[in-house]
Amino acid sequence: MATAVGTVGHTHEESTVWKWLTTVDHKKIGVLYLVTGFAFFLIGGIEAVLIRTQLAVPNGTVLDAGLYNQLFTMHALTMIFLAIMPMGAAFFNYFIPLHIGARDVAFPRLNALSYWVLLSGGLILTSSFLFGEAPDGGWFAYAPLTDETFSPNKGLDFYTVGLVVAGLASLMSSLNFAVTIINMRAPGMTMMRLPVYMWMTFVVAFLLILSLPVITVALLQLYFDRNFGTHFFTPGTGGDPILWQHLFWVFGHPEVYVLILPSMGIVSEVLPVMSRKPLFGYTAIVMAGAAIGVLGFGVWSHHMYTTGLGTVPQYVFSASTMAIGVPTGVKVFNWLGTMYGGNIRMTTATYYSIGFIALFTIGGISGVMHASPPVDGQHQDSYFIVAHIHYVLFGGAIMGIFSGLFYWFPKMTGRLLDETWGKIGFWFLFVGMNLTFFPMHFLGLAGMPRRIYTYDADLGWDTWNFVATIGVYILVVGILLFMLNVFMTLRKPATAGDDPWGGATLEWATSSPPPEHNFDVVPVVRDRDPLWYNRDHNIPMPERPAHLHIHMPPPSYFPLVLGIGILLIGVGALSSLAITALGVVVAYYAVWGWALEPTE
Amino acid sequence: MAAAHAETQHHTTTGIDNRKLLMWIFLASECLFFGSLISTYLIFRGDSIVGPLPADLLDIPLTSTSTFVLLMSSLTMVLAVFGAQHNRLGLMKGMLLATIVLGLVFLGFQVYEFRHFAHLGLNLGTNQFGASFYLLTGIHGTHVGVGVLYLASLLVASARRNGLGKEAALHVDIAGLYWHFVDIVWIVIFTLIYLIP
Amino acid sequence: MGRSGPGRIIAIVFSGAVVGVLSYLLYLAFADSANTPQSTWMPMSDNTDNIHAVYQVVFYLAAAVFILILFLTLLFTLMFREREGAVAQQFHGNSKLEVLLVGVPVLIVVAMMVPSFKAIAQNTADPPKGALEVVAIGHQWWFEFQYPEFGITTANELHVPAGRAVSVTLKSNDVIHSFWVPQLVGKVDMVPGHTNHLWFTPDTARDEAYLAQCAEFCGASHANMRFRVFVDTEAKFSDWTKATAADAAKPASELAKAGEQQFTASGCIGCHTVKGNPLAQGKAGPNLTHIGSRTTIASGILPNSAEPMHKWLANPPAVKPGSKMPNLALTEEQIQKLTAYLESLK
Amino acid sequence: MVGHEMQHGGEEHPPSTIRQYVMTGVILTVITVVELFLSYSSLPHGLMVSLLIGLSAVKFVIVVAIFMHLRFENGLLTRLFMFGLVLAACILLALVSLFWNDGTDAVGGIPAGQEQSAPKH
Ligand code: HEA
Ligand code: HEA
Ligand code: HEC
Ligand code: CUA
Ligand SMILES: [Cu+2]
Repeated sequence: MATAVGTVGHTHEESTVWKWLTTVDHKKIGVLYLVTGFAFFLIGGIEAVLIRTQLAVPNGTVLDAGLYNQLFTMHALTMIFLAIMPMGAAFFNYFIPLHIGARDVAFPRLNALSYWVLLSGGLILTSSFLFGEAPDGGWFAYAPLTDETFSPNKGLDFYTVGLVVAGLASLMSSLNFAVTIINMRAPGMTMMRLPVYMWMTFVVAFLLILSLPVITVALLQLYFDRNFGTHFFTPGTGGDPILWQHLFWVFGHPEVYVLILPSMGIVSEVLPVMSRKPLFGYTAIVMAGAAIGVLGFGVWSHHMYTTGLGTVPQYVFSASTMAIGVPTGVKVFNWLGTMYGGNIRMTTATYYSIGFIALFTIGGISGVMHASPPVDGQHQDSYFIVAHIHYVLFGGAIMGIFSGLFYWFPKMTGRLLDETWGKIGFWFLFVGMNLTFFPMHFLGLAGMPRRIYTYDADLGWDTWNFVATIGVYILVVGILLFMLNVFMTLRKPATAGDDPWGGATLEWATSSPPPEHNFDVVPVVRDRDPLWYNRDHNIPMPERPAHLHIHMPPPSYFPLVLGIGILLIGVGALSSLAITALGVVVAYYAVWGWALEPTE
Repeated sequence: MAAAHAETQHHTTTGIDNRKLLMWIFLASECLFFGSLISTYLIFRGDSIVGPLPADLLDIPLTSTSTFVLLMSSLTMVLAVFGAQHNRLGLMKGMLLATIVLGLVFLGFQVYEFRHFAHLGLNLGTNQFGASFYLLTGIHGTHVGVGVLYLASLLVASARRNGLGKEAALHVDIAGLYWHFVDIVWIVIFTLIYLIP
Repeated sequence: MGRSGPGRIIAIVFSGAVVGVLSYLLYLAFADSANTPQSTWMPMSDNTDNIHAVYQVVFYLAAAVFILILFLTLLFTLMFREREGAVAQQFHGNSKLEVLLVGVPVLIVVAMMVPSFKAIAQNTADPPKGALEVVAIGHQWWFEFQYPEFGITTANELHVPAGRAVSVTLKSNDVIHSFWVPQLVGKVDMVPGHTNHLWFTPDTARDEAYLAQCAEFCGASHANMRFRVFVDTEAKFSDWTKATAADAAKPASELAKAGEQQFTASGCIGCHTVKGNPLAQGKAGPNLTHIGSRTTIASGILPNSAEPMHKWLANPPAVKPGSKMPNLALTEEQIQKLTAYLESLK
Repeated sequence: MVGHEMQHGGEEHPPSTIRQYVMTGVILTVITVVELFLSYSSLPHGLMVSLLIGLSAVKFVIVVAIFMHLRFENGLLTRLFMFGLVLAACILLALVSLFWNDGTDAVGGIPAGQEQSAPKH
């Protein structure tokens, strides 16, 4: 093991690969998450391209029914659990300590473990394609279709095991982030001085901590139904498929806020900096975020209006669902208020943030439309829903993530992404996205159900389906342009400087990329926008002391070993007990090593 | 776990130790976990189409005994924490051992109960009662088992030392939080499943 | 375009024009889509009238929010984009405005909620007395319809009289399906182990069928699980019930007669019922008593005539992936006989 | 949840003698015995259930407050834990009432042998 790492004298004995495998540095782990998330985004995107190609014309013949069903299921799972959540976690990892003025997260090794476990979950899920048995029951896997009677192959076992493992990873990282934000703040960084992005992270962490256990129980029960003869979700001995739906959506709805809140946080960072003025209504935005988090637990049955929920529950859940539009509206208006009166620098990051406002609003109001149960009777399981989810997920979550990528790329690499190509890419994504997903509103209105691999020509659905397919190819170009941009930029010298945007938050007070210990001197925070406060009050940056004695936790391979143990346990749950037993042994060994390993 | 995590020793914003905070938030998460399992059990109350039903099987005197055992293990656990905090190494070790033993006795009762029920014809797949009962109490039992391992590791680790620092006390303290939580979950389970007819 | 004076007016007009034109084009596209065969915006019963009343409120309110936010976003982008010498105004918020920004959405939400609640109450109320009772059972991947009142069991084509309430009891035989006739009734799921209900009163009789489709993902052929609803006049409906309640027609042609035998010989009787044929009592597949008078076969994915029937019998899973009717490896000759027989079952 | 800073917890201190802990243990045992007694008694069902739930809530609180010494800790921990606990309780109540007042004539609950799944004609 390497010695304690200060600023000086890194011991470079290990190979680069080994360094990445054993790292406990939150920034490196953040990069791992980002790369992994983006790779899965491409996989999910390719699945989407196949789906759209099949649907381009009536009676398409590109895919058969079975493959189509696997693809849309895996598309959703990949995008939600393996692309957006990891990319969100990537920024969390990288920027929580930088934003709150800490040297690392509270539990660096746990952080590394989270990443390896997430990767294991992703590999388990995705490897199902290799066996030709990918899950095919839709991402919410409604029983009893997913029971072993109707889905006898292994697909749904990959689903249960993969999601439990990925969920474990999210639980661990969320616990870590929650503790970090509560406990590791720099002097003066009170909760009400936290950057909005940190607040959204905080809410997301709690959403996950409190909703993941519910889905874990549901997945366990499904696993038992499929493998141990129970009937939780099948009528066989008195079970009830509706229970699955409740448990899934008790998790599922908070989950959608897990996907959107990080992007809302990013937009709340980018807009003030680019408008060169403080965020409009900080307290309101924070409160709205918390309100969304709390309300988000009380609306789950809006996914179940058509199941025969009964009159009173329909009243209750439609009221609570619509009510969520109010705090969300507060956010939208406050972003507009932030732009108002500004001197907005039109960078690519700004483009994406403004795009976010427009597109997310479209998705949000279609959400409020189907919050009305009678209307949902016409929307549910139609393409109107598909339009809604992609406006909030692509127009919202992905747009926000791209905004963050352009905004923080210089901090992470010391290099500014090319603005011209960035903007061209933005227009491809913006136009492509609208061309793909807006027509789905029309299709929904014309009564096209979702999850159909084929449709007839005489239903008036062909034009808009064709347009939507054109749209996705434009999206592909946009994504390729972005990748090219990153690739070209990484080959150029690092010239961005520490603070290219004139940022307000602490990450801009350190070098780009930041040193392993983040800050030479942990800054004292006097205001919500600490750097602007210091600038306006002529408070100089603290001097770098002549002797730095900062002990950072040494790298450790135990997280990786424990991750492998958990992967083996998961693989064993899909194949044989022997592998699980091996996994338990490996994990137990790793836990001991972990506990006894010196951390100084 | 056993040894010190120096990585998290430094001063914290709230003055609460990171690991303690982590444990408490984790326990909040566990509330939801057991909440969902208990919900399942309650929802399926009376939904079993074929027997055996709870009334045919549940043996209240027996389970009261094991409940008492678990309750006492909470007492010994708290005394172990007390010992650790007041630098009474012997008390701590003894009480940890007692807790472990009581935990094992509880598990023994549970194994006996499961085998007995299986003998009387209740399996996972028999009816809703079987499925939700075994899942809930089984997962609780797993928690007890993990707790036993956790405490045993602490005991082994403390055997190598003869003094106790604040750090070690904290480890026992945190393990205690976990142990007590598993105990209060049982309090709820015992009332809802066994006592309420 | 600037933040004061004429520049500001140009910005406002420009943004207004862009958003206005965009909204108008979108409106045209929506209107166009509302005019398609399976449209959800063509209420033809009391149930969908109730829905439509809410839908319009919700739709236009949503449109208003859409237009407003898009307009403001575009306007602020134009007005406040970076410019030489400009200075950003430093303010942190505005409490009065915040209250307004909470108040207005609350009003919008209430305006959506009130009609929604009304429609929920209407559509989940008990059906009126004297409603026609229908039991609809979802199967992978076809719909079974029973009329207890008339002793009828049929599949995939529902006949109802205009002006009389139809009360549908929804069940499922395997996985979850959903009963949805966009122009007649909003969807309600068919959940195994549960019994759901819905009811609607069709406005007027028409010859053309209402298109409908299973709306809950139910496995391989979810896309191929469609059905039709015929709204008949009272007289036509009563003729239909009489004809459908009767035993199957006896095959007339030689070929058809041979087909009847083949029907037994090939084991079709194990899965299909043909009323009047004591051997054919199977329940796994649709009741074929009057298959010949239906307009479509295989849950609405093929028109009903000799050629598609031939195609179906030759290899059902090829027509409908995963179909629970196996490929029975029938010879060309057998298929011809069977087709003749089935088409004669008027 | 974490609206403002909490530097130090309450003024009270955890029990400082073994005796106090043992006493707590005794109280818990007594409550358990009372509960047991109740469950065999012939009180009206509703009353008995409320009493039992009430008593086990008391036990719950005692263990959390004293054995887990939450009472003597920083109030933040209480709030964090209570948030999870209350949420779990709310969801439990909501789910159970949704199922017990199910509007769809669920088959579950019908006496054994009557109807299993959708009738097969
Ligand atoms: C990022 C993810 C995300 C987000 C943020 C949301 C946000 C919302 N969603 Fe959505 N939703 C999904 C992802 C998301 N959803 C997914 C993936 C599904 C489908 C799952 C599946 O079936 O596969 C789904 C499905 C779904 C349904 C079920 C549809 C069905 O299957 O029948 C409903 C029903 O109520 C709904 C409602 C809402 C509402 C009311 C919001 C609100 O939070 C939106 C609030 C935002 C606004 C309202 C806009 C801004 C506000 C203003 C400008 C103020 C003024 C406006 C008003 C007062 C109206 N969503
Ligand atoms: C985060 C979530 C997310 C994201 C980002 C997307 C992105 C996209 N989605 Fe997806 N989608 C869902 C979540 C998401 N989706 C969910 C939850 C469902 C419901 C599933 C269900 O019913 O269970 C769904 C369902 C869904 C459907 C409905 C399927 C059906 O019901 O039958 C469709 C159909 O068009 C679709 C299309 C698309 C498209 C075209 C994109 C595009 O935006 C994708 C754009 C990305 C790319 C185009 C990638 C670029 C790729 C390259 C550049 C490759 C080249 C590189 C190499 C070869 C190295 N999605
Ligand atoms: C194993 C059971 C089984 C057997 C044997 C079987 N069928 Fe079927 N049949 C079905 C099922 C199930 C369907 C519904 C398929 C669907 O629509 O997805 C069906 C559908 C049909 C249909 C279309 C009905 C409709 O409502 O549109 C016809 C016609 C038909 N079968 C004829 C036959 C003939 C002729 C034979 C014998 C040669 C036969 N079936 C043998 C199960 C069977
Ligand atoms: Cu039946 Cu979809
Ligand atoms: Cu939702």
